[in-house]
Amino acid sequence: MRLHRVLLGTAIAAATLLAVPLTASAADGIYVPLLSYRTGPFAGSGAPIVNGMSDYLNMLNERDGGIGGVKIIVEECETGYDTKKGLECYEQVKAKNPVVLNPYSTGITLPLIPKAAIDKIPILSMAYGLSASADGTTFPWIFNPPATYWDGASMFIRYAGGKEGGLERLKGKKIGLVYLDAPYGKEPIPLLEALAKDYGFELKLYPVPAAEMQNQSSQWLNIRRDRPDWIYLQGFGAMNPTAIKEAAKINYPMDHLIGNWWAGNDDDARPAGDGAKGYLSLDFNQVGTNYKVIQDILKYVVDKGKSQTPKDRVGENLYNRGVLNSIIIAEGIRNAQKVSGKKQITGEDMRRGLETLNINEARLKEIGADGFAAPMKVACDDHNGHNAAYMAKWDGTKWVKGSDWIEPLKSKVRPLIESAAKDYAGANAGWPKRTEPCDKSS
Amino acid sequence: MFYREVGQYKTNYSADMSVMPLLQDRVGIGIILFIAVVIIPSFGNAFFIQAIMIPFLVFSLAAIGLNLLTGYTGLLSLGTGAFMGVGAYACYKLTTYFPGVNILIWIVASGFFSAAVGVVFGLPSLRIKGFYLAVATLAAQFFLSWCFIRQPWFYNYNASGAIEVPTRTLFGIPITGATASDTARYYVVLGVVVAMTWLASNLVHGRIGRMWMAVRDMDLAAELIGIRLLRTKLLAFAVSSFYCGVAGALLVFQWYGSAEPAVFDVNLSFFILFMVIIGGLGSLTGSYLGAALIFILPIVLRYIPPHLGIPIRPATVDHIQYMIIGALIVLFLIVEPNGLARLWQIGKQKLRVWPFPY
Amino acid sequence: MRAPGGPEVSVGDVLLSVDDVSLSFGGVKAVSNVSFDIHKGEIRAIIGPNGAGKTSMLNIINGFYHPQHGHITFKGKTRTRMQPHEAAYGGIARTFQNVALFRGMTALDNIMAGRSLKMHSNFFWQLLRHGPAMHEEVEHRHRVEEIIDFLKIQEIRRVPVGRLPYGLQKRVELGRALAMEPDLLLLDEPMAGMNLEEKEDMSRFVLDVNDHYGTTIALIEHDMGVVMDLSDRVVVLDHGIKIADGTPNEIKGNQAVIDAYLGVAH
Amino acid sequence: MHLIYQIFVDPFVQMGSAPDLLVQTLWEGLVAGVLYSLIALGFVLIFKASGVFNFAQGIMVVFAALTLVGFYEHGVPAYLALALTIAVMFGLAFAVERLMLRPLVNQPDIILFMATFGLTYFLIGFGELVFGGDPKVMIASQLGLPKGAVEFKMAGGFVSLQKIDIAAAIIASVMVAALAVFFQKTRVGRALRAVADSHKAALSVGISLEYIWVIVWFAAGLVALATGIMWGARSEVSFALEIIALKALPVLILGGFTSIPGAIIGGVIIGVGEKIGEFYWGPLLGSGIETWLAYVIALVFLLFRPQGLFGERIIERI
Repeated sequence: MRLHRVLLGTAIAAATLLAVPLTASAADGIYVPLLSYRTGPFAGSGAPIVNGMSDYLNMLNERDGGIGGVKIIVEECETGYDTKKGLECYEQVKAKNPVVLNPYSTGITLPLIPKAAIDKIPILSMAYGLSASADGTTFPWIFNPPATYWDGASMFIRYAGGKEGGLERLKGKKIGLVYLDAPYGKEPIPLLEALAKDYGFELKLYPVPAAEMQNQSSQWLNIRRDRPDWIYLQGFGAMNPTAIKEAAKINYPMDHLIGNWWAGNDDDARPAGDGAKGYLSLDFNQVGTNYKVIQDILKYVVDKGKSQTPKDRVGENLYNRGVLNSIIIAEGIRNAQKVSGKKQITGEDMRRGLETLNINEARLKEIGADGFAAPMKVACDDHNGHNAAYMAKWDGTKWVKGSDWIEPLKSKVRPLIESAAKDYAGANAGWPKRTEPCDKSS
Repeated sequence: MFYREVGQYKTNYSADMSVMPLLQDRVGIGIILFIAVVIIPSFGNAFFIQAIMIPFLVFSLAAIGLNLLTGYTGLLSLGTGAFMGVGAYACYKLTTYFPGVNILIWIVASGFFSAAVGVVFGLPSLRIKGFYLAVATLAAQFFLSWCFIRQPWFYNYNASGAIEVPTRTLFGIPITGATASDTARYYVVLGVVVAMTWLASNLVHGRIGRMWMAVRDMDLAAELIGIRLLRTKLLAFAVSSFYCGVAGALLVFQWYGSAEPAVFDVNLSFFILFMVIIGGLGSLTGSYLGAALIFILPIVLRYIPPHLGIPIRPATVDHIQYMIIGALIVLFLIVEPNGLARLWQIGKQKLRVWPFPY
Repeated sequence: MRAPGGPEVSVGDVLLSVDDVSLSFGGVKAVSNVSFDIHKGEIRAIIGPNGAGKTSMLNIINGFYHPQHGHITFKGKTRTRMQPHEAAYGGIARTFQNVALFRGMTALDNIMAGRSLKMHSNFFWQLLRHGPAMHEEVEHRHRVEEIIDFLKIQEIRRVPVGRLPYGLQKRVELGRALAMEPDLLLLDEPMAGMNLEEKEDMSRFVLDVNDHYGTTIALIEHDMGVVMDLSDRVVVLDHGIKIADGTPNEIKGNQAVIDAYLGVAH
Repeated sequence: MHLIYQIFVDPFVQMGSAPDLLVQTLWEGLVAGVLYSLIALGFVLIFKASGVFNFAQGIMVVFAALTLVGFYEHGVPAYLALALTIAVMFGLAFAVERLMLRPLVNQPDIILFMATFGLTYFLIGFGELVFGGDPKVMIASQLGLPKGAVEFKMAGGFVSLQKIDIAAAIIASVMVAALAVFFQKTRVGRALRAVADSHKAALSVGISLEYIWVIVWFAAGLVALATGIMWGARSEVSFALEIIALKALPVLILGGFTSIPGAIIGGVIIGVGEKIGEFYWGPLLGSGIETWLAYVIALVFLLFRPQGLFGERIIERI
């Protein structure tokens, strides 16, 4: 009978697998899959993000009955931040012709970049993934607004320069980069190296191996030895709180420790508590609930119990970032409907919609996100926009605005992007030339 | 009833010593191959081929590799992931240096590099045994992953720090890179895996296989009948790593299409080890069964609730799935410590005597 | 591989001689200053009470232990440190006190494994299992089947030895040793734990091996009856010291031996 | 020539020039080492008594810490939460013995090893299901563990010892001492040693294996809890902590799978060794070497002493 059990199991397995395509027939509506990571070592940042994303889209369904009268079909696929599962999710959702995909992991984004053009599914990696993919002429299907990691690093330099009294004052200063030793963490290095040459500061690198995320004493001993004047933290998950605690341990001045926008989770600063007071993190979305869009989410979704977000965590930094991500999706869809004249749009239309994306002050007001984020504009050749961000400051219990909007050093970033894009296309023999025509921005 | 060797007399030793003496087995393999070569590509959808069959075959190959080392030679290794990594990175370096040469050649050639690395890290196996050796192989795992991350030479100094797969063709048909069709990738993987499985089964049925098993069962006695321990163990490491290396190359070039170093971390090693142990130590069939159970079962579990229309969050499914897998592993070990392969044997036995209980 | 071949030894000459060999573990002396020799074609018994150092003696002869002092001369070649597999190539085979078979393998494979050192087809033919490799397999299978017939274990060919009864395991182990076509066969208590019938079978096998294959045999055995019947010459060890050496009849009458067995004088 | 200088001279010059950093590095290494030893201790306890290579030790650390914080977050006062967690760990030990070890008794080691993988998976799923995957803040201060640091000037620089680390060191030593007493003096402890030597023998003199196994798994659970609290306090309580457990493996090779003092001393050697190596020699190799340095140290060591620092000698006879 053991045999029978095995046979039965195999039968069920086979049946289920062959049944998978059946679900592929998405009902009438715009299918927006969300790759989530509510599990695994990075769940801490994954959960709020995907909560924000789904809540906003559901809010649109509840409030306006979708976009342009078409319901949005929101479906999560759990990746656990594991590339293997991510690819499986991709294959699964691909069958249901999604209009856009948010991989939410650099590891998953990289393999999807070449696939996007083939499968005609735009990839929206909001301020993560491959910086070079901001070059629309090489990567027509990849979008990473509002800013690339390189913009982020340049904003950090700009901010530091400002505090020192002018970028030229950075000459001879030591600037440290504490980063997760993985492609994600390494992203800012090329730009910082370039800027180090231009402004004559010394760049010190402190890689933190993934396995040592919570065991960083050696890196911070090095920092204590080198005494860098400023530190940029390109960390993730459990690495950030550890780094902040270690910084506090060696009495590093918190207002000189600046995290990129993925080092701005409430869970990152909270464990260090008062020790983290004054810690700064780049940010391109505002924190808190006193924005109409967040209020609507509370009103139509959370209070109606149609969300899995605990009410007290609505308005947290990464939650709001999720919301912003969905705003971009929604605006993209709206644009797509405009340029294509169709209600039920395809991935192809969505690509055009995103390429003509232009969320200006007025538009932000309309969607109730007045001052919630900086205006952003994406163009055919520029899939990022290199938009402004600001410094969020940890006051010991929550994030507060720590600076005005900071524009990136676009003149420095852009050339690097283009050359990097060229390298990428060169390295990947047979990289397709852009054939997609450009719509003019709306 | 169905599975009778009665009347199948062997009149000479070579026939008697063939890998599959029984007609039924040969027919069975024939059917399986037919399904794999004809049915699946023509009826399986993209998801089935790209997300299930290709990974399944890749993992099976890796599992066979580890099984040759752990199952046949009795050397427990936790470095599989790294050895697969060596294969992948070797293949990447080779094809970027010599884009002209056919990628298939490089995929196979990459195996030799991981074999060499495997031999180096296999050297301690003469003095170290059991779990001590297992932990020692972790040194390989962590050192190699460190190389992939910290030494830019491995990923050609590119900005992303990951390796990307260029498009390469076979007879003008792209078989790697994004433009390669699922079917094309599938056939390449299938071809390589089937061929290497055949070679492996030849190996384990012959003198070398006997020497490996002798070392596994009682290394001292093996030495006293004239088997050189170090040589035999190193050969096992080399062949095993070769298989893992090719599997790694296939993983990146035929499945992922791009990989960051984290892909080859220690978890991959554990993953493959599960397959080998659950599938059955010292059985090639077991390697396939193990890969199927460990890799495909979670996917199935994931899709069952939506099909039954159970409103349950993906994350929760994921959690429960972990619990089920964990529980199943323990259960399997309790029910049949010798793995699925043994269950398979029992199954065949039952078929032999069917319809009678015994 | 360097197999210590040496000049061919003809019947009656000294095949192996042990000269003044001592071995000790830490403080414990297992063997001290023992010398004896084994003539080609004879059956040589090594006896003595428990802990007399008999098994250690065999372990020294086939290179598993290395004596601190003294040396071994085999086929006219003298060596102090020899690796077990060198011994095997030299033509020394061995069975063990507590059976040392490859439990996971079938009887057939166990005996085939015994022929590993006689098979030389290269790795790549092995991969293909064709040409030389297959030819070799078949040829050696013939030899192995002869041994299987000789030991009358046809019906258990394909049974994993782990499942066999003790008596049969001993027989398979003998088969594995014979498969090596040794010049010198070391048998460590081949009849231990056997009933009378099995003992008689085993004794017959030992004798047959001796005159059928002309193999020189050194055996350790406790059953005096068996020893006296089988062996041409007997060497007696006690507490690692050689106390007697001679034909069975001489040994029978030897006072020292009797004392040792009766435990007099200590 | 320059390289030789960098390898053999420069690091020592640095040590001399900034003794405060040297002391700090040694201290950090010591603390890390102590925590490695704690995890290794968990392994050793179980391996000694049941021959099981318990891969689940790492997840037990996470699980224990999560349970503790979880209770607290549900309004249970800290110390009560601690007590409850201890109870849970006992329950776990009991369940493991009943559902996993007993049915698998007399199976080969690798099978039991594999079973602990199953346990790991189960605990990951269960833990995330119950407590959620998001990281939590360890309730160190609520448990009366000290905060802040003691700093003292030294050779122009300063050395700062985190009070929590000091506490960790003290607690670890206390636990080890307690275990030592437990093993040497109590009846159960002696029984345990007997089991370690030979299961059959133990059975024959009427020692119940089940009972012993529950005890050791419970002990390992307590060790895991301590580790979880300490490490959780250093960063946060999240599933990423599980990775740290792998650090205990080289410690095991170094110390031997069956030796408690081995685990402690091995841990300290590894901890200090890797920190010093990373800090002074890491930059030469492009840093990050501490991920494997420990293993290489252990491996090289192993080639000369296959049974580890204090492990029993393996005598092969035939």
